[in-house]
Amino acid sequence: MGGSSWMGGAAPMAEITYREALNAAMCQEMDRDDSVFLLGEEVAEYDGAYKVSRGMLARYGDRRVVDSPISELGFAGLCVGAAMSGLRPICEFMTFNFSFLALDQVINSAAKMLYMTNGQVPIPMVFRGPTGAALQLSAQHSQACETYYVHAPGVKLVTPATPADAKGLLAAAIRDDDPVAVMEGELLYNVRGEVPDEEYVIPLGVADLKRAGDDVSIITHGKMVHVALQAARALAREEIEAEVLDLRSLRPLDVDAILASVAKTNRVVYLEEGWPFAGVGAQIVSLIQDEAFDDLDAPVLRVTQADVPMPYAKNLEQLAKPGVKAVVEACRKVLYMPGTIT
Amino acid sequence: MGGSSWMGGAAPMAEITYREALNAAMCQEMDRDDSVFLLGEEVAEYDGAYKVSRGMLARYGDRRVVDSPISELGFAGLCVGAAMSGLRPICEFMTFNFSFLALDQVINSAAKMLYMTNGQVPIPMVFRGPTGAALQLSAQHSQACETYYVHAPGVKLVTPATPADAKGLLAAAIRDDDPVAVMEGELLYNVRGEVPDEEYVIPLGVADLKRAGDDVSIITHGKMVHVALQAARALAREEIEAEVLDLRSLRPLDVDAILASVAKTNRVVYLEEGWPFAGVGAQIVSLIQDEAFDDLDAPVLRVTQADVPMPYAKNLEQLAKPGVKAVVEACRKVLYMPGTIT
Amino acid sequence: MAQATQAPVKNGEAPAAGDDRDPAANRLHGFSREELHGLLADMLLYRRFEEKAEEAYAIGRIGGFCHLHIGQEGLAAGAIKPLRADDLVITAYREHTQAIAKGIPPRAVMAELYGRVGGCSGGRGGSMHLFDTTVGFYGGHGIVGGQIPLGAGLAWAIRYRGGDQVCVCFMGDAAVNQGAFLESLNMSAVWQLPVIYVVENNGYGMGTAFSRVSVTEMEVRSGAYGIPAHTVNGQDVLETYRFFEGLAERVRGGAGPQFVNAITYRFRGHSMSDPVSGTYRSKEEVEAHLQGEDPITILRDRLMDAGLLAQEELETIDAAARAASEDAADFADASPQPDPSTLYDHVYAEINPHGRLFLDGRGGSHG
Amino acid sequence: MAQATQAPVKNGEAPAAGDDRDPAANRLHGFSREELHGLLADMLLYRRFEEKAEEAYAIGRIGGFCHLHIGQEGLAAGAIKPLRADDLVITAYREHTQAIAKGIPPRAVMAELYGRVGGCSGGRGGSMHLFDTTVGFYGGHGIVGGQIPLGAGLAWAIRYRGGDQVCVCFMGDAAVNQGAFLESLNMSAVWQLPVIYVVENNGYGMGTAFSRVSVTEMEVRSGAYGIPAHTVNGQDVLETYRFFEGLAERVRGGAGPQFVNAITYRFRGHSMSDPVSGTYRSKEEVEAHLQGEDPITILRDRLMDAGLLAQEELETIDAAARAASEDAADFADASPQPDPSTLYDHVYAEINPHGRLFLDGRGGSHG
Ligand SMILES: Cc1ncc(C[n+]2csc(CCOP(=O)(O)OP(=O)(O)O)c2C)c(N)n1
Ligand SMILES: Cc1ncc(C[n+]2csc(CCOP(=O)(O)OP(=O)(O)O)c2C)c(N)n1
Ligand SMILES: [Mg+2]
Ligand SMILES: [Mg+2]
Repeated sequence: MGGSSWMGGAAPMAEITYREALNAAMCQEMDRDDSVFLLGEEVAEYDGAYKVSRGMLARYGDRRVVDSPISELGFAGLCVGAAMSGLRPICEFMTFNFSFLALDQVINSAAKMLYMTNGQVPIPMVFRGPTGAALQLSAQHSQACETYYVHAPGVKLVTPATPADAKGLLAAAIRDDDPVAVMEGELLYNVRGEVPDEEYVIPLGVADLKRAGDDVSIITHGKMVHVALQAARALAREEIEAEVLDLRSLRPLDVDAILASVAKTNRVVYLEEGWPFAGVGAQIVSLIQDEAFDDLDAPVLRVTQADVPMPYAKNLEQLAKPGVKAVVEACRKVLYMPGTIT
Repeated sequence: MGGSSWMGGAAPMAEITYREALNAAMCQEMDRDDSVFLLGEEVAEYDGAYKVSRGMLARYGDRRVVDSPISELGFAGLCVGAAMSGLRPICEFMTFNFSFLALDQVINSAAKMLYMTNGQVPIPMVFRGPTGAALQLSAQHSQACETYYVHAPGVKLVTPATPADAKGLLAAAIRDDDPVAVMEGELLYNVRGEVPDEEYVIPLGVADLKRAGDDVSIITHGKMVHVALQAARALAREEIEAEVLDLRSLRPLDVDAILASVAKTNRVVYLEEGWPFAGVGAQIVSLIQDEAFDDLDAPVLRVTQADVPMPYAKNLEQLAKPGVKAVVEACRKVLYMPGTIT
Repeated sequence: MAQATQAPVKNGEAPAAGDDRDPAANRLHGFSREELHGLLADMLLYRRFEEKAEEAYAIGRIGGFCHLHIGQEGLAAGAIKPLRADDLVITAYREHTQAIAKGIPPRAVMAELYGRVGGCSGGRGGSMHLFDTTVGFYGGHGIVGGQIPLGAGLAWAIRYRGGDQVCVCFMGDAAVNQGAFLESLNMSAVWQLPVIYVVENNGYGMGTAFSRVSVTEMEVRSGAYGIPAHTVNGQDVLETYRFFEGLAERVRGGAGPQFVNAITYRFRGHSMSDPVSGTYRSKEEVEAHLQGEDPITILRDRLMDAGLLAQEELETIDAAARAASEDAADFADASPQPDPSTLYDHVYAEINPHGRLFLDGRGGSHG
Repeated sequence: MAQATQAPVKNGEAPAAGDDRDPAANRLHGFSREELHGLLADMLLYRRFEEKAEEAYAIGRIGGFCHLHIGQEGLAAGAIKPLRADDLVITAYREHTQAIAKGIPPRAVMAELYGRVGGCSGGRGGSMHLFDTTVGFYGGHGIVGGQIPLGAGLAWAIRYRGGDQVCVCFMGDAAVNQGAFLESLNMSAVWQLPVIYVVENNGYGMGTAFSRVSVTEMEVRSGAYGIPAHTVNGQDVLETYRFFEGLAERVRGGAGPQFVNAITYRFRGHSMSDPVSGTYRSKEEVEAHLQGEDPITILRDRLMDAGLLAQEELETIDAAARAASEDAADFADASPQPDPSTLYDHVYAEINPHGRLFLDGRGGSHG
């Protein structure tokens, strides 16, 4: 369970929040490498809109922790330019919802640069911030943005679900020589968990089995891991043992872990926060039918946000979001359980 | 095959180019509705970068055919604003590659507006221009953009492959009360075909069987229809009868046509110009496995662009693009034919 | 220290305030006693309404982000009240009072904050997305700068149809650093659109003083596109009203796009989670503005000084404002939540007879 | 008529041309005979190189888009030659001669246009994406305005490391209408970055005269962000050289970001498919520029007038330019196409030991 330590040994742990874990990862990397800096809106004097960078201005000064104007296209592009020159920017989007404004620089500059320069100009940088919905933030502030970052080759994408993963994956993202999007969750920032005190890096591309089970696989990523775990606990009460595979990294994608889970349970539900059409889940279904067709005892079901912009009203928002009930339902359905509503 | 006429009767036809068909659709709609106007870079005095709007400035004047500064975010947003007020803008992107700059207005304004206003503010407009690769235009000018427009609910998307479809679908898109992206192809503009002279509208959401066949279904959209037809002809020489289903409209999606084809051939190849990860094909595979799992005799295979930014060099570009050979190969593979290279 | 604390430079068009008392005629600045009471009543309503919203937020009746306009009411009244009913207003997310000023009933605004069907956006939009096209209020937009091209487009449509309305497009001071600002102002100038861009310059974008993200003053930002710039003291509702009254007429007459730097100050935190002072502005700074720059106090004092307002009149007006706010809250409370069956409504205006629009396997009846 | 035809306003820094002949000392404008011949040779090389590219395009050796700089060579030489080797240049897609000016060998540029491994981007980039970081040339960008924030970022990195290089960021006149322009210039001003933004003002963005998409003159576009504007005659390579020499030193010394409106003219169509004249500019207009505004002719005539260039010297220089261009084309022709096995190289700099990076079922060996 939880983030696996890749540093070996029984490392000393502290229970800290996801927010603090991200902060720890940035500090860890900024301590060891002067070329790492943090730039974004409100990251410095305000300690971050969600306080992720708390104390970092005081610790590193305004050369390395920099408040930007509200100019997403410009500051993302500026960070790409700095990365072209070999620096390692951490570009914070207050939320990824605002990064549509910057998408041209993400895709046309960051993702394609190395290729068009024949390997001369790597872009060793991080785009990070929360993705997806929080509570009642309405349509423009509640969008899961994974598809926009994972479709084009050239960018990597990780989605830590726990504090330990947050520390280890963000650290790995900063060290990686490619542009890596780190998609967090506003609703995760207060989640607490054990995190190694010492230097901690989780290699990109390694999924994590957050719960083992024989009957059905719930494969997921990001904050939906917690929904999946709740669903698994609910299913356990019906004596259905679901395993919860947290992909953690969408690109690189841990195909082996996916296939192993499919081979074990033969039944899969993909759970994600975003919309269905050309979502991450579509890709995972396609991959599974392609490489594990014969392992499947039922079609892979997907649980996603309703295919609507996120409504503000509390009751509609709850309906639109993928929830525990829908996951339980889907698991029962792939198990061809009686009483399943179709 | 080709575009089916929805106007009934044996309409008089002329053989014109895809470019002329688009022009005819715009003129047809501008003649009947003063609220339709065309705005974009070089659309007026220059007759369009690809001459799609040839003669329209002369015909409609500079009130309705308008050259814009190179300000994609701004002019796309201006068109959305004009649509909020009930006009029916046709917003031309010189190519969709440049529309990443405008994506915030497409998604956060155009797609979400109707929902957040509780139905008060429809956005009856069109975003149009070529998508995907032409010849050796390199990474930043050769991207298929469908995924970015189809993921978010609130936008519709059509991809005409023939001159008749170009006329009928663009006309329907202009008349539709929602934002519709019309993705064309630079390499299609010179394609000739029969197009009804008279008023011609093809309803959105109706796929077109461009070729019938019993052995395998090649499902595709946009300019790849022509590659699929070539592959089908090559397969026919081996006595394999492939059918080519042109989705034409990705949203609304003609699920019935897809399922009917799957039920008929039991073997499917999805061909698209873009990248695989969270591509349109991923969605179609997911849909098929979900709704026609038992009809499949083999996993659905996908043929896509190589998962790399488009290289400039002629030989690499050819390798990167999905071609006839790859489609033939994939069809043979889903047919479990001997000699298939895996 | 942000420029909000500078003495605002007055624009030539607005008659100078302070020397225009005409007690004999019962007028101030050309406004009748009735008009003056009306403006005071408007601003008091805005204030009480938002105080009520603040309360409702505290007890969880309102969720999500909620950005109060308290302190900036002079601009809602002063810039919007002089407009014609068929003029258009578009703005950002700090828009409760602007919505009321343009004519959305307080009940419909409050119900929207509550996320109820009685809300002006049916409960789907929330605080940041208030809309009522019947009164010419076009939202309520959450992406900083996102409304600027939309405002240009609304103005485009006016020109296209040959109308004589104007579009007023509000934005915060931080929004002028968005590329959309350049693109929209430039197009507006090239096409001479009937649009007035108004920066509600409260000196801060969240925790960032404008002076930290700009080396120039706000006034020079529009000159690059040849758009005339004006500065107005948004805390003086009478000056502001007269100024916009004149400017709107000039734009109606074909003067082309305009840029207004309206100096104001935010009395609350950026949103409900941001403390009023502490991090990025001192208690003293806020206190000084509360004392000297409250648009409501300023008007009240001037009216009283001029003998145009009695204490009991003030109390009556305020009581009405409080009552209307209570009433709005009661209405909101009583308004039902949206019917769950409407989840898939209004994603598309046109449900095409062919094909599937919703791919989640749930919105089936619609696609 | 675009502003390219206006008499360029000369910037104070550049010594006035025309009255600076010093034949006794064999100097013009302070340049030695050798330096003057060097600049002429540079520009002639650019011209012949692109004429060769034009030929190669016509016979299909070069594909895709190809944007010639012919007519604008004064700016490639004049703005780039005075820079230090470790200064950085970034630009748009009309960049062949800028790449050569910064030090990419003509062979590597031509081979890139041919899409061959010997190209400076290994044949993967093509005409619009020339790169060679060893000489400080950072592309070659195809999205109009896309290089502007990147240029700010390169300058950011210089400042971050405490270096004294400058970054020169070129753009076309049409690019100033991109939002990226506002955002980048503003950030550069706020952070006082060592960057010189140079508009190659050839009067047109494709078929659109600047005057059709701007009501203001180019000079006023940077003032909104407090960035000093300069205008220079890009057809006068000597003036341009001296101007950039001085400006680069001032930026090196901490003068902060600068904006240069460099007046020039494009002698060819926008790209290979666009006719030289006809649609958006008259034959006469182009002819007038060809006659009076050719940077090469201007320099040649001045040198000859001053007795600093003999006819046979000119011929020798030109022959060398032609030979180098031939040589570049021969080299390109002989250079092999990229190895098909490299298709998946350089998508990622770091191939992580875990997980799959390529999802097409083909790039297997890499992921
Ligand atoms: C594009 C974008 N970036 C960031 C945000 C987050 N955000 C919301 S309001 C705000 C500050 C805006 O300040 P200003 O424009 O001055 O308006 P004010 O809040 O002062 O009314 C920010 C950064 C956003 N909503 N959109
Ligand atoms: C964002 C974007 N929009 C449109 C284009 C298509 N396009 C390529 S060059 C060009 C004109 C640019 O003109 P200018 O900036 O003046 O440069 P010049 O070609 O004159 O050197 C256009 C519209 C593009 N490449 N990128
Ligand atoms: Mg502000
Ligand atoms: Mg130009």
